[in-house]
This record gives sequence, structure tokens and C-alpha cells, in this order.
Amino acid sequence: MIENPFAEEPKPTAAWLWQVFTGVGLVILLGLHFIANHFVAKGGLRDFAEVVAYLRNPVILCLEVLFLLCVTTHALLGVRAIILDFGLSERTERRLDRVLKILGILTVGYGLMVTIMVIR
Amino acid sequence: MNMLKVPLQIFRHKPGQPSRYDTFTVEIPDSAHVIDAIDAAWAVHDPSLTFRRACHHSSCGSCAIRINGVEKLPCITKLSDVWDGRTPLRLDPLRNFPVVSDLVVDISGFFQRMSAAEMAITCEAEAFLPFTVDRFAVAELEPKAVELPADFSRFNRFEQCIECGICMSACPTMAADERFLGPAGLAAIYQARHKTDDSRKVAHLLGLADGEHGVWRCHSAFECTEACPQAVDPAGKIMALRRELIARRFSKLWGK
Amino acid sequence: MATLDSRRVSRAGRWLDVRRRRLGMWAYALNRITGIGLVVYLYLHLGILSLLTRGQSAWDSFVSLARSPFYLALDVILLAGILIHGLNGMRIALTGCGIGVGAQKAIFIVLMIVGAIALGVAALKIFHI
Amino acid sequence: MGNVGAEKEKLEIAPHVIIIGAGSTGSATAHDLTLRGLRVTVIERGEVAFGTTGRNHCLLHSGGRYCVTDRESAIECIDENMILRKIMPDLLELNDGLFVALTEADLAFKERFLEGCAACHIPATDISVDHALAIEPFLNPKILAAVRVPDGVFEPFRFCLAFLATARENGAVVRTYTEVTDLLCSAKNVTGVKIQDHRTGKKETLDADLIVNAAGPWAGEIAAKAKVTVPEIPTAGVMVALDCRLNNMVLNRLNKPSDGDIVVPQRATSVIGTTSWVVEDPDLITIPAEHVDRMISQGEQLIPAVRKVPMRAKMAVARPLIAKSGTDARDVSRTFECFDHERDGMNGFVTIAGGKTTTARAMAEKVTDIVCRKLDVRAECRTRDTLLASYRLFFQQSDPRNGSSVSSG
Repeated sequence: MIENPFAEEPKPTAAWLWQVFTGVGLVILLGLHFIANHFVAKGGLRDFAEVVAYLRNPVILCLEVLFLLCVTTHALLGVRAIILDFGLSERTERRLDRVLKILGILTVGYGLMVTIMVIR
Repeated sequence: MNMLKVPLQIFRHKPGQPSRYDTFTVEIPDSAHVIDAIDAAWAVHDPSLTFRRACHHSSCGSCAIRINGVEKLPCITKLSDVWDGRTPLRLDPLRNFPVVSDLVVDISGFFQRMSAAEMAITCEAEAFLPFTVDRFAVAELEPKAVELPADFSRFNRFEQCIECGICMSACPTMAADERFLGPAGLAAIYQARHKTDDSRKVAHLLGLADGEHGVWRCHSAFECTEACPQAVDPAGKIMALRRELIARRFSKLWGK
Repeated sequence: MATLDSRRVSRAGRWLDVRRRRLGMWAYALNRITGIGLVVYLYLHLGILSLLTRGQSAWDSFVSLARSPFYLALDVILLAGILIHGLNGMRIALTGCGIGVGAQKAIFIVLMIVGAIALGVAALKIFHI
Repeated sequence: MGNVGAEKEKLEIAPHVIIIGAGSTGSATAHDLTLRGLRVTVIERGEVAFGTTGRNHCLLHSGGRYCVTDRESAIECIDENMILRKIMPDLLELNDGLFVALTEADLAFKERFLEGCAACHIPATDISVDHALAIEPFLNPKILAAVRVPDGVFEPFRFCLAFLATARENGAVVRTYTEVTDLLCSAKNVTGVKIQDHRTGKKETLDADLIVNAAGPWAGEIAAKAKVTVPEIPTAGVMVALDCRLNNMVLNRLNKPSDGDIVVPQRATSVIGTTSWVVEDPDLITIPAEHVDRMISQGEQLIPAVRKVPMRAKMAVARPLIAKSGTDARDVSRTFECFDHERDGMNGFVTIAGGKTTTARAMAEKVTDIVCRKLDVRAECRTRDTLLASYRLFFQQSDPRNGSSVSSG
């Protein structure tokens, strides 16, 4: 019998769906982020004092953290899609996933750290 | 019948030798199709030119190549539609397949993908006539309903997909990812899925498509649908599979 | 173990080859180019935010720099990238859910027109502060 | 799985038969020979179905077409029609066919037609004109009568692939893009072939215990290399494929075979055929414009809408008709014949010629019977009820001698 790799059910994936969810999230959150930080703020950018005051608003803080999560996930899923197009072996694919997960955690961690340092 | 002198610039490759282009000038009627020109180059100029063909009427799918860079079936492509009257007509083998020799590519990967879904090659014919893959073809004809003979439950016909490989050549994702199930493979899964009510079979077919290199790998360039000579609309079928897979995932989430 | 031999790399680069291809291919290539640009920008942006941790003077001097016309022009380019990527993303999300599949080209054109108008309005706003 | 090794060993000592041509006849013969335990190599200069079989009208004959003029052919057709339904059930459009009368002369022919069908055991039903028009709404509303017969439609490329895929499963080697440049002959024997692989340019010789010449209209050319002749007349026919499918059943003119007397539906097209003229060189046939016009005007009589639909393709190919008596190509029998060239003084060389794709399996059975008799192999034909493998397997089966592929540019 001829072996056919395409006749076996692969592991289901939700990567595309998450890309869409975070994408939809970004449309809303990036819109808010943009308006709040660059259009409402006079001069297109907040000065230091304004940034601190802005981030101390708990609603804004939650939205900005959510934004950070969405943008990091969306960006890294996008990077993953491009790299997957190089046709990796399954093992390299798994390794890539691990690297990107760590990178994602580091990115979000860094963002949170900066935020905490600013509002303190 | 006017005879034309048409220069053909044909991609030549033999294993172990560098690839090149050969130019043959063939003399053929102005009403000829591109396959007739290739045929003449082979019969008159060079019997070592290898190309695929069988039916000459877009049913076998074997002759697909790139004409001036665009995937086409030379058997239904009129010379007058692609040749500007001066520049040599460039003929290349399909992309995204290993070249065996000249215009012949190794299409085993395509048939592997087509075999995955085990889609039957015939399907139920429409309840009306005429049936066409070219919506402009029947502009002057009103569709008419078809009655079945008493002992028939249906008329059947061969599937639209002629397994020519054009979609796989046109697909930008296929260009990169060799493990991608590809437009035709996914469209076949969709067709097979809609030919059965057996829930286990449906789950299996959807399972085949629901992978990192299945429907989710498609980047929505819609090149397959643009290039398909048989209006199979593989991209549309990929999107329909996505929709069903998403719906299933959500209904599972809601515990149904 | 599979390595990235030259053939594979040249294959992977083909998504950029839009010669003789249709609109959907352009949309795809644009989406990728802007996507890569935005990822680069994201990390630059995060890096610049570290200035906030260095106190008021560091940040405020950056803010005054960022108000120069050169930076504002960069902002317009950034906004163009975001609009192309975001609006085309909507096309992908919609068609991927089976909505408007047959009209994907029209959707793309309409979205890009909307994007162009939004960009024009935003550019005026950015330069008329 | 234990006897795979034993099977292989048995195959290695079996006589080796080379088949020239991978059209319908060659393909079906490869299948039959391997089933009977012979070692088989198929040599084809192009792709599978590159020649006559490929450019086929795709009609699975009920035999109705020949039941008045050529009963031998008609009986072959209906028998094979029923066998093919069993061995390749998924590869056929089975919507039956209609023979319709357009003129008083056609109507007068009906009685003879029904008699012919009965004599050949072709199930034929006289149906009402109204019913025929309801089933086929684009049929000429002026028809005077309609007879329903079990015609069908196949896909010639896949027809061959299915036979060859099965033959390969059973050990056959299929070498496409490989041309037979000469036959290896001793004084009284053909002992092998000289071949050239057009993919690599490599020339080699292959020895065989027997060679089957299944090269269709090129069979005469091959036979000449062994200095024997085949009484074949390469006769071309033009077919015109339309941009849409206007009928579900095969529509035939109820009369003796003539030009443009049939419209075969297939996939998303209807194919009108065919004309008939003798050609010199079967490799290069220029399609005469007036033949195309004639197809449209004849097809229009069966389906008036034909003229309103753009043409999708037109094709012509030489058919290998066997000369018997008379000179008109239409009077030549459409049956097939097997020539054992031993009677011409050349042993080890058999030509199978004539016939049509519908009867390819029967042709294969006949030639395989002769091959087995000559090679002293005792085995029964099993192709009548052996289900064929999926045609999709053909391109996935690795053939060690097919050469390795190179990367694309």
C-alpha cells in the first residue's frame, strides 16, 4: 500500500482563529490606544506627567494591558505563519512554537514591568 | 484558413543538464489552440520535446502549463488570445512541482493530496441545463429544468475538477509550504464532505483539513480560484471548510 | 533533519512575486510586508517606552523630538501600514468565516479606499497640530 | 504478506512481454498479462493516452451505433459496456443515450434499428417524443421518435490510468516518454526493442520473449521495423467541444453512421463528432475548418442551441481502422483484429489493431490469449470481474526505472 501523509488526520489547530480574535481585539483596542494617546492628547503625544496620570486610571490600565496581550499574540502568530511557510519539519515546528511562546511571555513581561515602574 | 508563423520559447530541462529555453517557429492556422502549436513543435522540430496531453478538450487535465507565466490549459487556450503577434510565446512547466523533463512535471504530490479525501470522480448532475463552468458561455440560453427518466434517481457527471494541478502552481502558499494540503486537495475534501451524510466520515474529512498545513495555512490570496479553468473555486471551498470548522469548534465549546 | 536549503528559501520567497498575478495576491503580499513592518515597529515602540522608566526628562526630550516633521512623516507611514494590514485583515477574517467570499476583490478595493480616505484625514490632522 | 517474496520470485522467472503503446489497448493488455502472471513492460513515447485514445469521443458504446451495419461490433460493444460498468464503476457517467429520428428516412430506419438492437441483445426502449424532450430540454423539438439505449461516457485518460495502476500494483513497469526506435530482430524472431528515453536522452535495449504492438494508428510504422505489414488505415476525425453541457444523455442520430451524428455530454461540455478522412501522417493533423463548420451545422440538427454556444475546444486524431473491403472509411469495420506475425515469418511479435476504447478490454483478452498460447502459459482471463485500482494511484506508484526528478526552477 502506498503511504499517504495527507490521508492522516493532523492535530487540530486554533492558531488562525486566535489570529482573528486578537485581530478583532486590535481593531478596537488600537483604535482606542491611538485616539487616546495621539489624537486626544494635545500635540499628538503625552508628556511624562500626562502619561503617568493616564496610566493611573484603572480602566485605561486594563485596556492597555489587554492591548499589550493582543498585539503580542497577534504579532508572534504572524511571525509564526511566515516562518511555517519555510516548510519546517515537525520537530522544528515544535521548537519554533516554544521559542515564540517564551518571546511572547518576555514581551508581555517587559511591557508590564515598564507600566508598573511608570505608575509607581 | 490563415496560417501563422508563431515563435514558441519553450523551457527545456533534461536531468543533469542546465535548463534553457529553445525557440521553435511553428506554422499553424490562426484558429489553432496553444496545444496545437506545441504539437507542431514536437512533430516538426524536436521529438525529444516532452509535454503532457491527452484529451484536447479540458477533461483529462494533463496538459496544464504556464503560458507567458500564467497557468493555463493549452488545449482550450486560443493562440490568438495569448500571442501578441510578435514576441515569442513563452511556455513553462507548472510551478511548485519538481520538473521531470521540459514541460513535464512530477505530479505525484498532487495525486497524493487528491487521494486523501477519496473524492468520487463523479457527482450528481444539475437539475437543469445547460451546465457550464464559464458563466459567459450561455448568456443567450435560458436554463431549462431536466426531468428524470422513471428508473433514474439522478443524472450524473464527472466532477468539475480535472486534477490538472493549475491551482497548486498558482498558490503562493504552496510555493513555500510543501506540506500544505493545497487548493485542490482541500476542495476535494469539501466535495467529498458534501457527498456524504455519515457523521463519522464527515468528522474524518473535516479532521483532514483541520491542521496547521490544512485550511488554516491558506493566506487568502484567491489565486487558485482565479486560475482554475473549471470554476472549482478552491478558495471558496477552503473558506466554507473554515466556516464549518469554526462553527463546530464553537458548538463544542458550548457543550453541544 | 530538514535544513533550509537554497531551493526551499527561494520557494519561500515566492509569496512576494506578484508578477502577472491578480488582486488577491497583491493583498496577500501587502499584508505580509505591512505585517513584518508592524512587528519591527512594535518592538521599537516597546524599546522607546523604556525611556519612561528613566524619568521625566528622558521622555519629554523624546516627545519633543517626535514632534519634528520627519517623525510625523514616519507616523503617516506607520498609519498607512496599520490601515492596510487592519483593513485587509478584516477581509481575511470575513472571508475565512464564509462571509463575502465571492466579493473578496470588491471588499478589498472598498476597504482600501476607506483606508486611503482615513489616511488622508489623519495626515491632515497630524500635520495641522 | 508472507508470499510477497514468493510472488516476486515467480514473476522474475515469468516470460517478459513488452507492450508498445499506453493507449486503451496497451493499458488493458498490460492489466490482463500481469493478471496472468507475466512480466510486463509498457513503452509509451508520450504521456499515457497521448495518442488516439486521449482524443476520444468518450462514448461508452451501447452498440446501438453499429447494430444495423456491423453486428459483430455491436455485440462486442454491449458486452464490454456491461463489463466496464462492473470493473470501473466510479469512472463512468451512466446516463444512457437516445437515438432520435429527425426525418422520415430516420423514422423508417427505426424498425431496423430496434430489430438490430434485439438481435444484439442491446436493451432498447422506444420512448415518447414528449418524454424525450422533457428529459433533454435542448433536444430538437421537431424530433419524430426517440429510442433509449444504455450508452455511457468515460474519461479516456483515467480509463487508461486505472488499467495501468492495476497493472503496476501487479508488477508491471510503465515507461512513459520512452520511444521505441527500433526492433531487435533475428532472421525469424523479434527479440526485443531499442528504446530512447526522451526525459534523459538515454538509449538502451530491452529483451523480451514477446512484443505486443498496440501502437494504434502508428502500429504500421512499428511493424515496418520488423519488415511486416499491418492492413491499417489511419483515419482522422474532427470533434468539437462546446463551452457548456447541453445534454445529459448521449444523443445520436437514428440512422446509419454518418458525419456529425452524435453529441456526447461530458463533464461541463458537449462534444459533437465526428468526421472521417484518411490521413498520411498521424503525427501531424491539421484540422480542416470546413469539418468544424460541418460539426456545428450537424450538431445543430440534434440540438439547435449548439450554434449559440461558444466553442471550447476542437480536436482531431487518427483512428486505426482495419482495411477489409471497400475504400470508404465509413464502410471499414470498427471491430478489432489481432495479427500474429508468425504467419508473416516473424515470431515473437503480435499486433493488435482496430477497435475502440469501449472494447479495449476484449481486445486485451484476445491478444493475451494469443500471447499465452505462444509462450505456453496456461492461465484464464480474469479481467471480466477484476475491479480496477484507483486511477489516482498511477502517479503515486514509484517505478524504479522512471528516473529521479529534479528540482523546479
